[in-house]
Amino acid sequence: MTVESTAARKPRRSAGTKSTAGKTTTARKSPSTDPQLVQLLTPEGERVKNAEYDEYVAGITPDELRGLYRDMVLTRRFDAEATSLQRQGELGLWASLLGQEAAQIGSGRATREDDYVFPTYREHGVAWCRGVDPTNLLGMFRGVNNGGWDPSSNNFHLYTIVIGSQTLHATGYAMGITKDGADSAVIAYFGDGASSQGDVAESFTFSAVYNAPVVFFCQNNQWAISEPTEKQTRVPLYQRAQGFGFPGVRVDGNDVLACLAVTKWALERARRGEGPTLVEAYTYRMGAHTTSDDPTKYRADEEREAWEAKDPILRLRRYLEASNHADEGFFAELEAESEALGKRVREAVRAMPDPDHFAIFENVYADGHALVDEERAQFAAYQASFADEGGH
Amino acid sequence: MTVESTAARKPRRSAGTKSTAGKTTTARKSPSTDPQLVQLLTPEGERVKNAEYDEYVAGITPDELRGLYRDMVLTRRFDAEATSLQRQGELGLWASLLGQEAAQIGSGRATREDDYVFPTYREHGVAWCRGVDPTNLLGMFRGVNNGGWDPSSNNFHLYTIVIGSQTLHATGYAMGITKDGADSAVIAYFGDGASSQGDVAESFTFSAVYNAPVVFFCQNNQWAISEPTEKQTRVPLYQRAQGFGFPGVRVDGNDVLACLAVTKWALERARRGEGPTLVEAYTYRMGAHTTSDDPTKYRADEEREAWEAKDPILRLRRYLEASNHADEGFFAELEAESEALGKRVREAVRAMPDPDHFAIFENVYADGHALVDEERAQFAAYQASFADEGGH
Amino acid sequence: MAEAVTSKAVTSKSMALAKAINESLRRALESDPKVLIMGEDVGKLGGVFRVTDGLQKDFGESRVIDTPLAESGIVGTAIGLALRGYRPVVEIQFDGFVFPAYDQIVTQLAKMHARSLGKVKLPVVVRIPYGGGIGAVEHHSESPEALFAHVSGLKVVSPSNASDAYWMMQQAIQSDDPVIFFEPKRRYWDKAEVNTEAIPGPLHKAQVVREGTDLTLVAYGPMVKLCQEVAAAAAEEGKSLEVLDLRSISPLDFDSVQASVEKTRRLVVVHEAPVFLGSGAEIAARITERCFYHLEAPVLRVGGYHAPYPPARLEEEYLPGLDRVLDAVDRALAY
Amino acid sequence: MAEAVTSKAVTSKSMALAKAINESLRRALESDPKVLIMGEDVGKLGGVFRVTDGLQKDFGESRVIDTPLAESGIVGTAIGLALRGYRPVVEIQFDGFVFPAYDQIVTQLAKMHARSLGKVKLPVVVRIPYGGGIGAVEHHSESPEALFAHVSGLKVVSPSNASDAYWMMQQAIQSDDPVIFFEPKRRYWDKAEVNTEAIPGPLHKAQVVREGTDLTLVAYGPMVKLCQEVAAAAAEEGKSLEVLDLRSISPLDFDSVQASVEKTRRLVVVHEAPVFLGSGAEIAARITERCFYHLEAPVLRVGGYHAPYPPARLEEEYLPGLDRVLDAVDRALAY
Ligand SMILES: Cc1ncc(C[n+]2csc(CCOP(=O)(O)OP(=O)(O)O)c2C)c(N)n1
Ligand SMILES: Cc1ncc(C[n+]2csc(CCOP(=O)(O)OP(=O)(O)O)c2C)c(N)n1
Ligand SMILES: [Mg+2]
Ligand SMILES: [Mg+2]
Repeated sequence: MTVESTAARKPRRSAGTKSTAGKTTTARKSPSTDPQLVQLLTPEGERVKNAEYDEYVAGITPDELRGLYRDMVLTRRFDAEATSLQRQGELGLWASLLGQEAAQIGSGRATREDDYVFPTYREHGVAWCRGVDPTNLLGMFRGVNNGGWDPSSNNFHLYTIVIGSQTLHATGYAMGITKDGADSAVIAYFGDGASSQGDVAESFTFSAVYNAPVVFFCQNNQWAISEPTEKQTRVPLYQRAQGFGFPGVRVDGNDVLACLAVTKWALERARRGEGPTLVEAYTYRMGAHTTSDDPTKYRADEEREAWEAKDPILRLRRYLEASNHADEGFFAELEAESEALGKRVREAVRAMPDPDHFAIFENVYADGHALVDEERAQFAAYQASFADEGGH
Repeated sequence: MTVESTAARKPRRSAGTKSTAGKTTTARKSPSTDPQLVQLLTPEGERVKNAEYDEYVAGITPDELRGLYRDMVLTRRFDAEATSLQRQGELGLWASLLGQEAAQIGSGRATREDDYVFPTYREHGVAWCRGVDPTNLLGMFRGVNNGGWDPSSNNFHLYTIVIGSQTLHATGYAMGITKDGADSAVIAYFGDGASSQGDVAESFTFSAVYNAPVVFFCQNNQWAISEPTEKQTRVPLYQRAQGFGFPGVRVDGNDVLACLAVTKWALERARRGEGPTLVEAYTYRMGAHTTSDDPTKYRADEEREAWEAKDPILRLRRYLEASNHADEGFFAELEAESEALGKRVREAVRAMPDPDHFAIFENVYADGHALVDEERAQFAAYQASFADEGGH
Repeated sequence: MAEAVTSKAVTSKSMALAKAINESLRRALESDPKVLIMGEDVGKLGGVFRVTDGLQKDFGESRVIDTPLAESGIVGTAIGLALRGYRPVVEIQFDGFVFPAYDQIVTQLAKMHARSLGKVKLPVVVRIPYGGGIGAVEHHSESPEALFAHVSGLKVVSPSNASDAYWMMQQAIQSDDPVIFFEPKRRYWDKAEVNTEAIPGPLHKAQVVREGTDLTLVAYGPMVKLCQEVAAAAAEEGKSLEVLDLRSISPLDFDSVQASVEKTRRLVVVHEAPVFLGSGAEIAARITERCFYHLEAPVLRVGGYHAPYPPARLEEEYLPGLDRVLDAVDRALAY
Repeated sequence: MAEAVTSKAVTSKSMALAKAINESLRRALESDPKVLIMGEDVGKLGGVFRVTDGLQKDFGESRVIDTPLAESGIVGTAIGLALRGYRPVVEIQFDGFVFPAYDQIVTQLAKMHARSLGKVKLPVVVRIPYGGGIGAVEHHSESPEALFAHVSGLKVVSPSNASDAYWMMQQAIQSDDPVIFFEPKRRYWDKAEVNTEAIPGPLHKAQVVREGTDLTLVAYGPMVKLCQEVAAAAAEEGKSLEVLDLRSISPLDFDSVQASVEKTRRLVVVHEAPVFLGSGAEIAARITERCFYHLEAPVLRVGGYHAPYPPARLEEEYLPGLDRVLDAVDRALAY
């Protein structure tokens, strides 16, 4: 019964896990060959037919297709700008969405204005689709606030950092929609790592029992910081839903069309009163977890390289070009627009003022609190004492 | 958008739930006709063949069958005694297992001595199988301790009252077995209500990822206090496992042979390194939730009556009689043994001394704690002051 | 009860504390369609203490909601409902079962208003029957109020009598802040006059429930009644004790405590929760600072020990009782 | 560091605090095959602060375990492993992420020993990098120690320097009680001499880190260094401050605090956690009781405000700093 004798048992699973733990990608199914993966655009930009989901993008116009492309390009540009602003010390941290543009733009564009979105901390592309000014997202990463935009302006909730919590808020919000007799829907984002949190399971239970109109949109980007998805589950995540009594589907998360179609389908189910759906967008976190992270400690370059071939932007560009839906002028104009966005964000961040010191005491309570008032007064007196004496 | 307009939406599910919520049993599938339900003995006591699970009870002897019967009868007798001791004021509370004897004896007898059991607060029958003296179980219900038996004496953990927590302890223990290279297994009990707790989902995740040798044994007794199972799930609970990557099976929880067979199968899977299994024992809580509860507030008598026909003890008795495995003498002797057990429990409870006052300060820490020592000393001085002065 | 300035005999009736909360919830459900009741067994059963008795029958399953057995889920979905404009009143069945919801309460419920720079309001009431003295099994007798009062963004209150229970619940539901509402379960059956028309004083104001001159006893929830008994017993010995019912633990009405202590010059704080880092610690620290030159004796505290709540047959020794409080009173007076 | 009675120069080396914990964990893994390391990203990555760097490589995946992303699961399975005879050291990635595990910690880890009448021992260490000052986003800078110290059955400690970090971790792992081990994350990179052969003093004993006569400063974890700086600054003004490093918050070494206060007659407690119901409240209450006739001034407290930990650009105002502590010192001396 010593620790050394562990090997004697050799459960098949542990062995398997060990060999794939972030070392190679060989054990993983390629998304484009997995029969369970809904795909409408191949990595090469070819449109493939899908009996079930084609109808949800059937009427899409070239203009809308270019719109999706533009969304992805501008989101990536914004994201890159934020990363470089972090390097320059203008932001304390940045969580890049690089590689997940299709999952976010596809699903984000599937939402209706009256729908409500509950993001994690990485849904910059979804925020873009909801019309949130990207510079608003930077406040918390710069450290001037902890969020601070008005969620009700765009029906885009604050970023939630504690993993999984927002799935319950989404479920409650969706229960409220039902009570109101409205036909809006809710979409809750979370990651592959988050799937392990008890809160996420509880949100599955509540939404199923109350038949709440909520779509759980899991971006399986293969990593939770340094842990590969195998540390969270031994079967594909979309299957989790079934045991709670609602459907789950795995979509190619690097295919913006497929993400749009599948999310539309799921949102429409919700509107029709058919309850929750789990969408697993199979994608890849191309960058570090955040700017504080160093992925070379735990994953091989080859993995990233393999996913580069599936780039979400490249694939839509190929399709646009092949189908003559976009010309040189469009791409050039977009390039200019990107630059302008980068510049605007850069300037906006640099101009962002530090918060007033008294902000510490603001908005702790909606109806006030005697202790906060007392401490604010003490703080004011203390601050004033420096004005008088010039401090110690 | 008023609350009244809720009806406008009419999700199909809510409507369905409403009609079955504890009012009638019509909407529920009868366990004996559900094709998914593993059954080896019909309510009428007929042995039915089962290709998958027969082998696990193939060698069972008449003596062992009588043993199962005896276990169930004595457990029920003990349980009834405890209920009446509560009525007499000897216990503060009792959680009766009435109706769940087959689920508990079948699964309990499937365990090996070196296996480890994590119960809820209702596993009196499992405790019996593990050799825990039944009077030991009564201490916490009498209020003289909060458990207090030595779990390692019988590999039977303390009762866990906070719903679902023990499933994680079971998983951790099972992970330890793997590390030790042993081939023991763990069985964790929980209820249909508990299935909603985040901890239970996390235990599914951990056990799957580490391929831990644990059997999750859910006694779906149809009720979590006043809430029917429909308030916890909209699909059968055994299906929950699949989405976590391990098998789930529903067994007739009033059929002791089936419970024995299915649990043996699951424990052997665990021993072979095949990881966790979920067993849902479909049964019924014949009594109140606890002696504090009044089920007439929320469920109809007819439901209980319907389940009486499926009584676990009656069905084994019919089988024993029909197959001539037990004679009058056996039943008479068992009746006498029951009486003796009742008497012994009654006497033991009445003789149970109140704990010493200083027990408050005992075992708070294994290595001691200055504040506890200080408070103990103050308490002693305070107590002593009454001896001196005769108190206020 | 908070200063009832007017009262018509006809609107006042004797009610048990549990019933007063029930009536208060009923009134809230009637007057605001956004109010919801959620929790385990709150619907058909009416709660294990019958506090929500009859409400589902009268307001339907859409307003009075039996939830799955998952406390984090209950609070988490209540937050979502509040974001949608509802005012959920959630029940945690017993004190010891609030901890699975602790993350949602501390990290989300308490902080979302600040996180949104005031844009989001979460008018959620979390009802928790708490405290001991009812001979229950483990986890059914705890007093975790300090674990919530330490957390900014939450308000924490506890009524001691039926009238306060009625009115404080009205005010908690009307508050735009999350309120943790600790109900003294062993007083659920205690009756008092409740005037449902009286205009109550502020939710977070303490109340002198007995005037005295020699020493101040501060308590809240279940211990107020005990302190009144202590004061009565002490009076027989010629000692005049003032009893202050805090009613609110966050914010805590230090002004009222200070005013009383400036008069009596001695203070004993009583609560069921463990003394170490219990709310008495904060009261002692702050009142000592405010009344340093007034205090004739250190602030003494009577409460639970640094040990898990004991089995029922020991709870009488564990809980503050008449003699233990009197002992502290004597010690304080002996300085 | 706890009184190092012997020291050979050869066994002492300068180490950052994070590295000292790393070395201590390594030594524990080497000397006891039952010791396990568990947590999110503790394996291949070596933890987000690199505290477990290299341990999985050297001790394997069976001893150094990357867990699913679920804190309740981490602590809950650690309890199970402890029941099986293991001694898990679990990491919670940041202070603000401990709350999903709060139920398992408070209800199971803390109480199971008592529940079993002493039959079960749970030697589990829960490591939590805590506190602010590193410019992080929300939930990465909290100081929740009072929420654990109030709970009996747990021991709560926090080292302030590399040497203590090394030895206190050894002692925490050897303890048969659950220990919540708060690591002052902003001191992770601070170096100090660590003598890996010194025989340490008791884990729960406070340490005078600077002697003084006019006032006692009590702190632990990240605030000890600040208090030393305060004492140095005050010395320049001719004030002699004694600095006491508590090291342990539960149990709390009141004897050492009392001894110091009986000498200096004035006490200021400093912690990052909010003042209201923070550990300073207990220290103030208890020391006032113990030293009522010695204190020339009320015990003053410097800590966080009753507000959520603010965004990074405000943390300097929120956290106790040199001037704020000096201000409290001046106020205490002015009595
Ligand atoms: C409750 C909690 N535990 C730990 C963390 C620290 N943490 C931040 S992100 C992260 C990984 C999340 O992985 P995943 O859910 O896959 O989302 P991704 O970052 O890949 O988008 C961790 C562990 C946290 N934020 N909250
Ligand atoms: C975390 C938690 N919440 C609430 C309770 C109160 N409670 C005790 S038993 C129970 C119902 C449990 O139902 P189930 O899991 O089906 O088990 P059963 O009682 O039917 O055996 C509830 C809600 C608890 N013990 N723990
Ligand atoms: Mg991920
Ligand atoms: Mg049940």
